[in-house]
Amino acid sequence: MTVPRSDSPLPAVPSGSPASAASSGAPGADPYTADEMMTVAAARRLRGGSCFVGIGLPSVAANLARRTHAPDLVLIYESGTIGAKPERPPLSIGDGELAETADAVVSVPEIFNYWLQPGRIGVGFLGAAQIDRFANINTTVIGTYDDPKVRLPGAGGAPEIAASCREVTVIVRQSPRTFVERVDFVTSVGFGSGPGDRERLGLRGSGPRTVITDLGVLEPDPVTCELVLTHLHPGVTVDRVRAATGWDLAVAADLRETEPPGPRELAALRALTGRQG
Amino acid sequence: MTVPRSDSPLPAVPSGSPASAASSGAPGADPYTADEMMTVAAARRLRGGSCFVGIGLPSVAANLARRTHAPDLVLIYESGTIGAKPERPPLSIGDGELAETADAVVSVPEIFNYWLQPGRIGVGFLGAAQIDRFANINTTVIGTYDDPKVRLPGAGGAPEIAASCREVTVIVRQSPRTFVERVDFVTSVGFGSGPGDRERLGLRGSGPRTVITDLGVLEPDPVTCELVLTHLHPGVTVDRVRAATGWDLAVAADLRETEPPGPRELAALRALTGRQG
Amino acid sequence: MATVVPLAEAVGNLVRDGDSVALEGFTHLIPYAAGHEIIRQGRRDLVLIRMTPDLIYDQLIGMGCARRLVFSWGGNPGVGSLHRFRDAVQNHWPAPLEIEEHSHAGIANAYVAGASGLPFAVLRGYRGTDLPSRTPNIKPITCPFTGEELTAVPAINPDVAIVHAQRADRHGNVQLWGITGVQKEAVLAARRSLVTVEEIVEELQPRPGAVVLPEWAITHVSEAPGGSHPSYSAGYSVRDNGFYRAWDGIARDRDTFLAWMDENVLTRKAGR
Amino acid sequence: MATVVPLAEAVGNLVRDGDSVALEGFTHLIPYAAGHEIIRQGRRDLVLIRMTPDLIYDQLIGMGCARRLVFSWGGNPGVGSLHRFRDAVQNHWPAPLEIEEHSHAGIANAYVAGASGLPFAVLRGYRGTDLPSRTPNIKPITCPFTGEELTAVPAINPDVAIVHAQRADRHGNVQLWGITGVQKEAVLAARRSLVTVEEIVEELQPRPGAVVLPEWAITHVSEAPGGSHPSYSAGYSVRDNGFYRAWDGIARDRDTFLAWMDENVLTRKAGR
Repeated sequence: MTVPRSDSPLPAVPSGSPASAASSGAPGADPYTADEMMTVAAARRLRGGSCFVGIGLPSVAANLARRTHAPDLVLIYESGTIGAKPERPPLSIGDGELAETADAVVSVPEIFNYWLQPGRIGVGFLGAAQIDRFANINTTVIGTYDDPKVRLPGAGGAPEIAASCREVTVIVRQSPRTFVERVDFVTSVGFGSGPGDRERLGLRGSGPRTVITDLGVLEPDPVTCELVLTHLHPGVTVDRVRAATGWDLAVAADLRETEPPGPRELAALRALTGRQG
Repeated sequence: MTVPRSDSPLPAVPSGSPASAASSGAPGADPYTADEMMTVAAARRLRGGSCFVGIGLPSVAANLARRTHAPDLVLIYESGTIGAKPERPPLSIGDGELAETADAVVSVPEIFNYWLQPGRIGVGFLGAAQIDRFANINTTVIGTYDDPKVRLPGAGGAPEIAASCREVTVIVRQSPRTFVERVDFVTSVGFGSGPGDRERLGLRGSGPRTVITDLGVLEPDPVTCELVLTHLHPGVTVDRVRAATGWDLAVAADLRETEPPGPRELAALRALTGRQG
Repeated sequence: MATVVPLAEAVGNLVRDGDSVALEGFTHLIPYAAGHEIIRQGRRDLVLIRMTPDLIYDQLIGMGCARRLVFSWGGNPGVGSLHRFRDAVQNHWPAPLEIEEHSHAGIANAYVAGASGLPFAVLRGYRGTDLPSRTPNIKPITCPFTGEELTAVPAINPDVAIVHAQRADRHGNVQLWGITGVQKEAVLAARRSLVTVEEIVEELQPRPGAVVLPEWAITHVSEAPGGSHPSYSAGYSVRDNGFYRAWDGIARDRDTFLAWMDENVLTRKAGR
Repeated sequence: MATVVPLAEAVGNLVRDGDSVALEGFTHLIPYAAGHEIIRQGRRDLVLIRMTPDLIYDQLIGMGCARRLVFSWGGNPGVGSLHRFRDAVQNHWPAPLEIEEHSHAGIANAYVAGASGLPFAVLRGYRGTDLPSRTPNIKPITCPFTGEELTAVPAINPDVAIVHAQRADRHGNVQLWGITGVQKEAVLAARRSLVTVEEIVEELQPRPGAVVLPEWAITHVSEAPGGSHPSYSAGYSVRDNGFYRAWDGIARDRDTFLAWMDENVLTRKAGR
């Protein structure tokens, strides 16, 4: 396979290389990795309000947003911390700093019942092991349930985050193993099998609005609910994204290029992750 | 009517008078009121464990028990205070001292759901405006519901206290207006219409075990579930109790006399209520 | 996003004729000042919701603000009856009062359902009592696993919830402690909410037993020092038991009641 | 009525082969010491319940204590997979492991129902996912008021719940703070319970954010300082993120795992 493994970051794309020259512009601008582009692009989508943060990539991006353009963003973790302001993204969703810096710490039943379930929270921010054409997410098993090829961690808070947040942002590295025609297991519902399914199921949030990858940005077509490529990250081609997608990916008529990470964004991100620029 | 009004205490029964000479014994022993006898008799029934305390008479008796023979009695109020140790019985079930002296203070939903409902609490201690042959309690209306003679405060915590505590003690002044053949409104279930009703209704506590009045003590017959007079307070006659009961009251074969309040009990009670001896 | 505004403005913005309004506070932190402001603004046809309607609801009912009362215990705690409530129920004065009557456990769970975005709550409650025959929205529900029959009550989602708390910060984050009752649930269940506070401080300090309501879950915060009198705000005031006892005499008679309200509530408007 | 006893005695009294056992602690206050004692005592056929089975369940599963796992997220938080859990599911080593899989919201509510003496809980959850097709005890339930279809899960009432807390007093009253997770619910839902604590103190001092479990709601309390390592006990220790990362290497290989357990858990028995 030529696609990167989903658990290893892509190599850095140096500024001026064919991959990013078109947009990063200024000579001497910091080189950045595809993961950094992905994280910055995801952070930009968080504009304010409240965000129910999954662990891993979502947590880094949400913390980056709070450090840059969205200082009032309210971070909510399923461990029960509301308004956490960690100095560094936590390794687990229950690190002590989350509780120490939170506006309020509530029990786990309360965070799901009083805060998530009623649709009080603006953005649900999720990762995925597989995602399909209709933005359904699998974090349970690769292969069959009874005899899995890979047993993944499972649902956690994701099914109800995907159901109840007013909208959902997904952040996931793109590859044909990850972007599949149909997920092996629906852990969290995107648009089910298409238009009207969320309403039929009684899911009250509007579902995934944005899927941000290391290659670009996908958004659901407002009519068909199918994911469509709407942005390419600098230096990435449509062919490369289509090769990394397990279905016949539609491309938006007005396909745009993502603004590359600015110096302030990169500095803030690297301060968070501890990576040297 | 010759019976006392249910909201006015009986006059004190002086020691040595026909009403109490038989049992109070020692000349010069403190005189005490019928209400004091009732409260002391009720307190004696609380031996330890936990008690969900209604406001008013139950609260005084429960606090008296904790001051005398049951120092480890855990008092639980519907305001959410667990293990309150008030210096004086509170006027309301939400007085500040309850929270300040409690082992834990929880929300009102929690006190009902996590503590009362599962049957964790030993004794439910209730008052009544009316009580009937099967120890059903009315605190809702006298007369008809739509055009009541007297609109009473209503249910409060009582229906679920009566349903879920492992057993229930009722404290109520006795009169034919209060002890009625059938309550005008079943606010809280005692034994319903008789044996088997609690089980049919799915009520998990064993129901009222003792009804303590200003005249004596009534207990349900283990077979018929009907309240039976088992103790007379000193100086009270069976005829007087029957005259104060709105149904044909059964009397236990081994009817006994209540031990009068001891000096330590009276002193503790008066310290609680602020009454001079 | 909470905005901090004066009490009269907050009540004016939030409470409309015909609204369902829950003023909560379980014997502690009862929002009297806000209730008085509703009376002064002359609201009518309110559906008043409260586990323990006490003097403030006696006042609202006696002043003709309510058409319906949803409650579980309506008395003057430790003293006796609410005479204005009784007069409305028994004699329809000053107006008929519909009542919807529950147990504490029932209303508490209805608020929990409301705060949780669920249409109903399940409890072991009411069974064998006469309440379901008088309160139609108490229904049986069967456990899909055991077949056991339990009780369901519909969620309470008031148009407006009003509670009193000790403190807020300038952003409108609210902190209350002591007996915290059902206030969090009432605020989270409501479409709009007002929290009156003893004081607005620069920063909330963590306190044992404190409940914090973040500002983005609240509509308005208003400073109302002493706003829970004659109930109390732990750390700021003590319960005025004398007033609770005195109310029995004030409220027993219609004219005495009206005179008291005129002198102590209505004509205080200008002073605020 | 809690009794304070040594850890080995508490586990010996409470945990029997075949029991359903919930060790809770949501990333914080995870009762590792108690889990290790279960392993040392050689318990078998346990039904292990836990929202987030992490390293301690990886260890229990890898040592063959479990026949079934009820869970909602089984991973090494921030690191990756639980290799012993995966090996049991994928390869039945050291024994087949039945799994009953939920979402966090589902298990949290199942504990709430268990703590509340209800046979089931209702939530907006699972709908449209493949979980109900694999977990038969997730069922639809219809609101008796609105007709809306929601989801029911049966109550969880473990035979034994085990949690770790910062402090207890000599009577066995327990105090925990920080991220308090689902521990209160697990203890109150269980038939028997054990709380291990960092220290036993003369008197519990009120603390912001603290949950207090009164001694009469607990079976045993055992002192186990450091008993939450490599998770943490706020105020006493910090999370050993290095160990969580190292575990990935230790647990990946069966022999390395067994050697580590032998050296670090089994042979420490005498030392206690």
